[in-house]
Amino acid sequence: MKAGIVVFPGTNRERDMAIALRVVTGREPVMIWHGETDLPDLDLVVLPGGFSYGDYLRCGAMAAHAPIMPAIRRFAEAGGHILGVCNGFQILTEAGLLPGALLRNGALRFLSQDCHLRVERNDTPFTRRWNAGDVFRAPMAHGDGNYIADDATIRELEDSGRIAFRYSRPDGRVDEGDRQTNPNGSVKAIAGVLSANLRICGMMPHPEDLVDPLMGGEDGKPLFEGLVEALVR
Amino acid sequence: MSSATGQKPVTEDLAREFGLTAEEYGNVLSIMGRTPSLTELGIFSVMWSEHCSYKSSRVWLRTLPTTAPWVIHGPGENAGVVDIGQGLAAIFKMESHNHPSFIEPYQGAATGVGGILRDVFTMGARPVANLNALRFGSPENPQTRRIVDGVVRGIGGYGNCVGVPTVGGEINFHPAYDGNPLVNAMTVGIARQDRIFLSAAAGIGNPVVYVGSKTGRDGIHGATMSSSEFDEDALAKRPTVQVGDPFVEKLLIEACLELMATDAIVAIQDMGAAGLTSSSVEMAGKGGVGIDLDLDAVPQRERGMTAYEMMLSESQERMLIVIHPDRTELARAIFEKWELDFAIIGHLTDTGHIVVRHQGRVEADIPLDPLADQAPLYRRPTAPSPEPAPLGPITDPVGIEQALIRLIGCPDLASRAWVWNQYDSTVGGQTVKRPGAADAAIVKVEGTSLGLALTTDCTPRYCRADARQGGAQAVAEAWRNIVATGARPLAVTDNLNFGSPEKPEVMGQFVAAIEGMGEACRALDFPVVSGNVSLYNETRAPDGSSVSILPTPAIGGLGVLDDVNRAIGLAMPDEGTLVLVGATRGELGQSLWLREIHGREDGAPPAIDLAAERRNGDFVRQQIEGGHVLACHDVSDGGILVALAEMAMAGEAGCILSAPQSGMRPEAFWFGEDQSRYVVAVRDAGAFTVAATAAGVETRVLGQVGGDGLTLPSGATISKARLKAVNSAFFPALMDD
Amino acid sequence: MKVRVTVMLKDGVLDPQGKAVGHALHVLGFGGVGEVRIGRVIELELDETDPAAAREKADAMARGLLANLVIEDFVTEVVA
Amino acid sequence: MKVRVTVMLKDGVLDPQGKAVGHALHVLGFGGVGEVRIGRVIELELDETDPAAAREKADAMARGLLANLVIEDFVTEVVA
Ligand SMILES: Nc1ncnc2c1ncn2[C@@H]1O[C@H](COP(=O)(O)OP(=O)(O)O)[C@@H](O)[C@H]1O
Ligand SMILES: [Mg+2]
Repeated sequence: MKAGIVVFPGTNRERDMAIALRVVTGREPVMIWHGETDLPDLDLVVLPGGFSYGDYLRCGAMAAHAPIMPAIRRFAEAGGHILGVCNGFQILTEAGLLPGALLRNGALRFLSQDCHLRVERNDTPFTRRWNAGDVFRAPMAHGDGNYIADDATIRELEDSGRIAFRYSRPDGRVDEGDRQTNPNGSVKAIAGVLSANLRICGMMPHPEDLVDPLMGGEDGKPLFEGLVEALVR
Repeated sequence: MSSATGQKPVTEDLAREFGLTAEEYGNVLSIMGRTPSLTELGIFSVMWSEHCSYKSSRVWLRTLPTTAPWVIHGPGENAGVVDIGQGLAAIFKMESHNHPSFIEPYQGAATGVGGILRDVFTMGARPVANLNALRFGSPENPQTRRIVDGVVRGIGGYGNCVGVPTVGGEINFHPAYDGNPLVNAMTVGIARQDRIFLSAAAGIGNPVVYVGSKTGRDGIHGATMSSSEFDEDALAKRPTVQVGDPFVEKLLIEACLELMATDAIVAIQDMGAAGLTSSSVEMAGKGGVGIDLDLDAVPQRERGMTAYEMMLSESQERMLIVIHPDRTELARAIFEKWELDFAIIGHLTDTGHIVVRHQGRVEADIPLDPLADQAPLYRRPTAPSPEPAPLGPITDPVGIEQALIRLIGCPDLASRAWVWNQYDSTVGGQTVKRPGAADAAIVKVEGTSLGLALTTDCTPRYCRADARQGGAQAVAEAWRNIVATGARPLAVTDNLNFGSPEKPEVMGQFVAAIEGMGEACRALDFPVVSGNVSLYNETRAPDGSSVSILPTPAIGGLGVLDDVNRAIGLAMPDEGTLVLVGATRGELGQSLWLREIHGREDGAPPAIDLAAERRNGDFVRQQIEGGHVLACHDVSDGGILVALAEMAMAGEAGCILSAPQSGMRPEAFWFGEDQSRYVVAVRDAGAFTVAATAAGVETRVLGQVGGDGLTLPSGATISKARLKAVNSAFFPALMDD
Repeated sequence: MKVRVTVMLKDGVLDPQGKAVGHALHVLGFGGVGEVRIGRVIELELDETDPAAAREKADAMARGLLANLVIEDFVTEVVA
Repeated sequence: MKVRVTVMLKDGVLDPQGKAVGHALHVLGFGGVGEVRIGRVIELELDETDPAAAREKADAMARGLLANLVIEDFVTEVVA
């Protein structure tokens, strides 16, 4: 699998993402500078976490207009696979490649803690290594992860199965109103969403930071392994 | 030479306003041979401020041990540098931002983090971890909540954005910090040993380059203010607050590291306190060269800035670089790629002077040697503190169970999760032990088998009772916290926070604390490689007198694990025997038990036997290295029972405890704060105790891992759910969250 | 010409910040406070002399970057 | 009565957000943009019928909570 990681000014989890991709693919992902206007030949484009442009104005707003974005849009239109994590998710929503928006966390504080994610379907390249209903642990680290969209959009996401992950209890129960298990207050406890063609996935927590038992576990690894399985040509 | 039009005439009165004494001003006149210009006076006043010149502390700091075979650069550079093996170096330092954090907690703390990061990456290191040592006023003080909120947000806001994980620290509350919180930030970075950058300028004619953010009128006279006594007036000195821009700092880190991979740099220095002045004076002074600056070339954020303002501005996120002349275009291209300002603002000369030009006028022309050599140096009078009265007989009014509950819920022991959950502790993907998981945070060195063990420690109440013991204890506790993870302690950085050095009793505390630190550093082969001094931490009492903070020599410790996979944490494992390492006499003087149960801060702090410290620690580390230890936690605030409760709360299991040491009151055994002790969980207690005896180390079996709570010798069990509920209540209640 | 763009969350989008400020005002003893909404103002110095042109430009900037129309509304006004 | 409190950084205080947004607008091709400053608006629904009293109340709230007077200035106005 040929993966590329897009680096914007202020991106800071590109190294974490590179480690995770290296662990599963055995090869070094390409780093793509935001100022480029073309993408190399890739199977997967990753928008990693961080604070692009300082997260000033709105998280991801300025990065969504970076010179590389038209090329990413073209890649998406051609059916390319894109993973956006944390700031990457915010950028994808700001760019309109995924629906909805991410507001300040409900408690108005940055949250850096482990959370549990329930896998909503397993027939996507991002989730195929799990079973629907499986729960895995992932660190979250964000100030603006409170997912929101208008009612019609949420209904459409639900109806078409475009919710990839929800915040849940370790046993898989979801409780939107519970701050312990839906820490940032996301509507319907949504932690990750998919594009209509299921090839673009955005999520707030960081599976890439849990791919090594030394760092506390390998809970995030199936996501990357699944991508390799699905995308290797 | 005339000073710029419209500026204040320079007089002795003005010099005094700038913080210079009459005598110091006399020296300025004799060095200059004339009345200095306003800009020159500004330069003298900041360079001779306590903050930049260490005039009250220098003679004492020299007494600290600073060398070891693994020390590459000790104090004197921007940060300390130690050899961690495999051709790599750890570069680290701690620095205070106390006064700014009182005036504007968010920005004060944020810019404190920014400043210490620059001290570390300026030497060529990629920052890999941040820690912070915080002291706040009483939780009852209505100001405390605002300050805690701002400081924690500020530290997180800056560190999270630059993408350096915040992995540890410490927090105390005490009314002595009511008007003067302490915010000490520490950064650790990694560099290749053959690519370490220093600040001594060299090469007559070489260009001097300014990079980073533009200069504004921020924080002018910050350096002198942070050295002057702190009172209500400080709140009126406001408009000069510096605002940090962590986004620019992130770009600056990447751009500097990119430039450092080339051969362009001769010398580099961040612009810290007193910005352009101290960076240019220090770089030229260390290199024994002169420097000419052309302020017209300085990137400016505001119109009409004077030379005085530019030289004294403390705008953040700026660096000064002496560069090889044929590499300037290469350097410019790198900084332009990262969208940062880049300007050649001067060059090195053979005059031995700093010459500052602005709009066709020489605004300053000062010989550098006397500016450095004749900087004031004071051996201020000291007065001994009274010996603490012996504690005398003491009773236990509440019993063990009640006392434990009160202790683990008290401000100094309550869970810090509310705080560290606001800090990104995993960015970088190398955090092996996050906050709360081990006595020291463990960060893997990417691409190697190495791990760093990092901690900050100080027990100010011990220091107030006996500064010498307290100084030694702070060093020993840092050493112990590193040992408890299985790492080899290498070196420390310090942040010496004290009251006014003009008070003999404060100077006495300062000198005694340094003596104690020095003794411990020598005994433990744990040299000081960098540090910072913050004096004049005073607040004004309603009656007009000024009150000093508790003496607070915060210690930042660094250790290394050759094989990071061997690091252990403090969480109770699911099996094993709990063994206490180290002797217990049941010392309750200055203990948290005494404070929380009796409301007394009395008695002598626990004595510390540095030979036993070393013996116990070396033994524990060897046992961990041998794979014989499942978990380890040092015994500190609150004593053995608190240590056990912390292990249980962090782990899945509880424990069943045996009877306390006979011949000792139970509260003294369970809550005494005797030093040099560890609680370990081991699979084979027999082998462990035999090995200990052979090493001359005292041990004692405390009980067995098991159950779902702490089962006391009486048979009563305190459930883990209850422990956790009590332990985690304090911060949310304080912060109304 | 100076233009001000004021960006507020759309009606119906929950504003936790506004709610928190409302609560804090109440705790501080300020009574009689109803709904509190928090938004952003962006003041732009524009190289324009015609107010209509300046507003138009600001509108374009707001649509393009300054506001996220999925959740926010904006108003532009020339202030000087 | 609805009152609007506008809070901006004091002159001379660095505005990292404004700086970054100014830069982004430039990159997006919006020319002729000078200084950009970013602030906050707080809209308060107050239980008052007298505009002067409402403003006074809002001023007190701004001083007490809404603005950080160390680095920010504020303006209050009655909007409805
Ligand atoms: N300001 C802080 N920032 C991050 N972590 C902190 C902070 N204060 C305390 N911690 C973490 O909380 C845990 C407990 O702190 P402390 O009681 O000081 O530990 P110890 O007594 O072992 O030195 C440690 O992991 C420490 O690093
Ligand atoms: Mg400690």
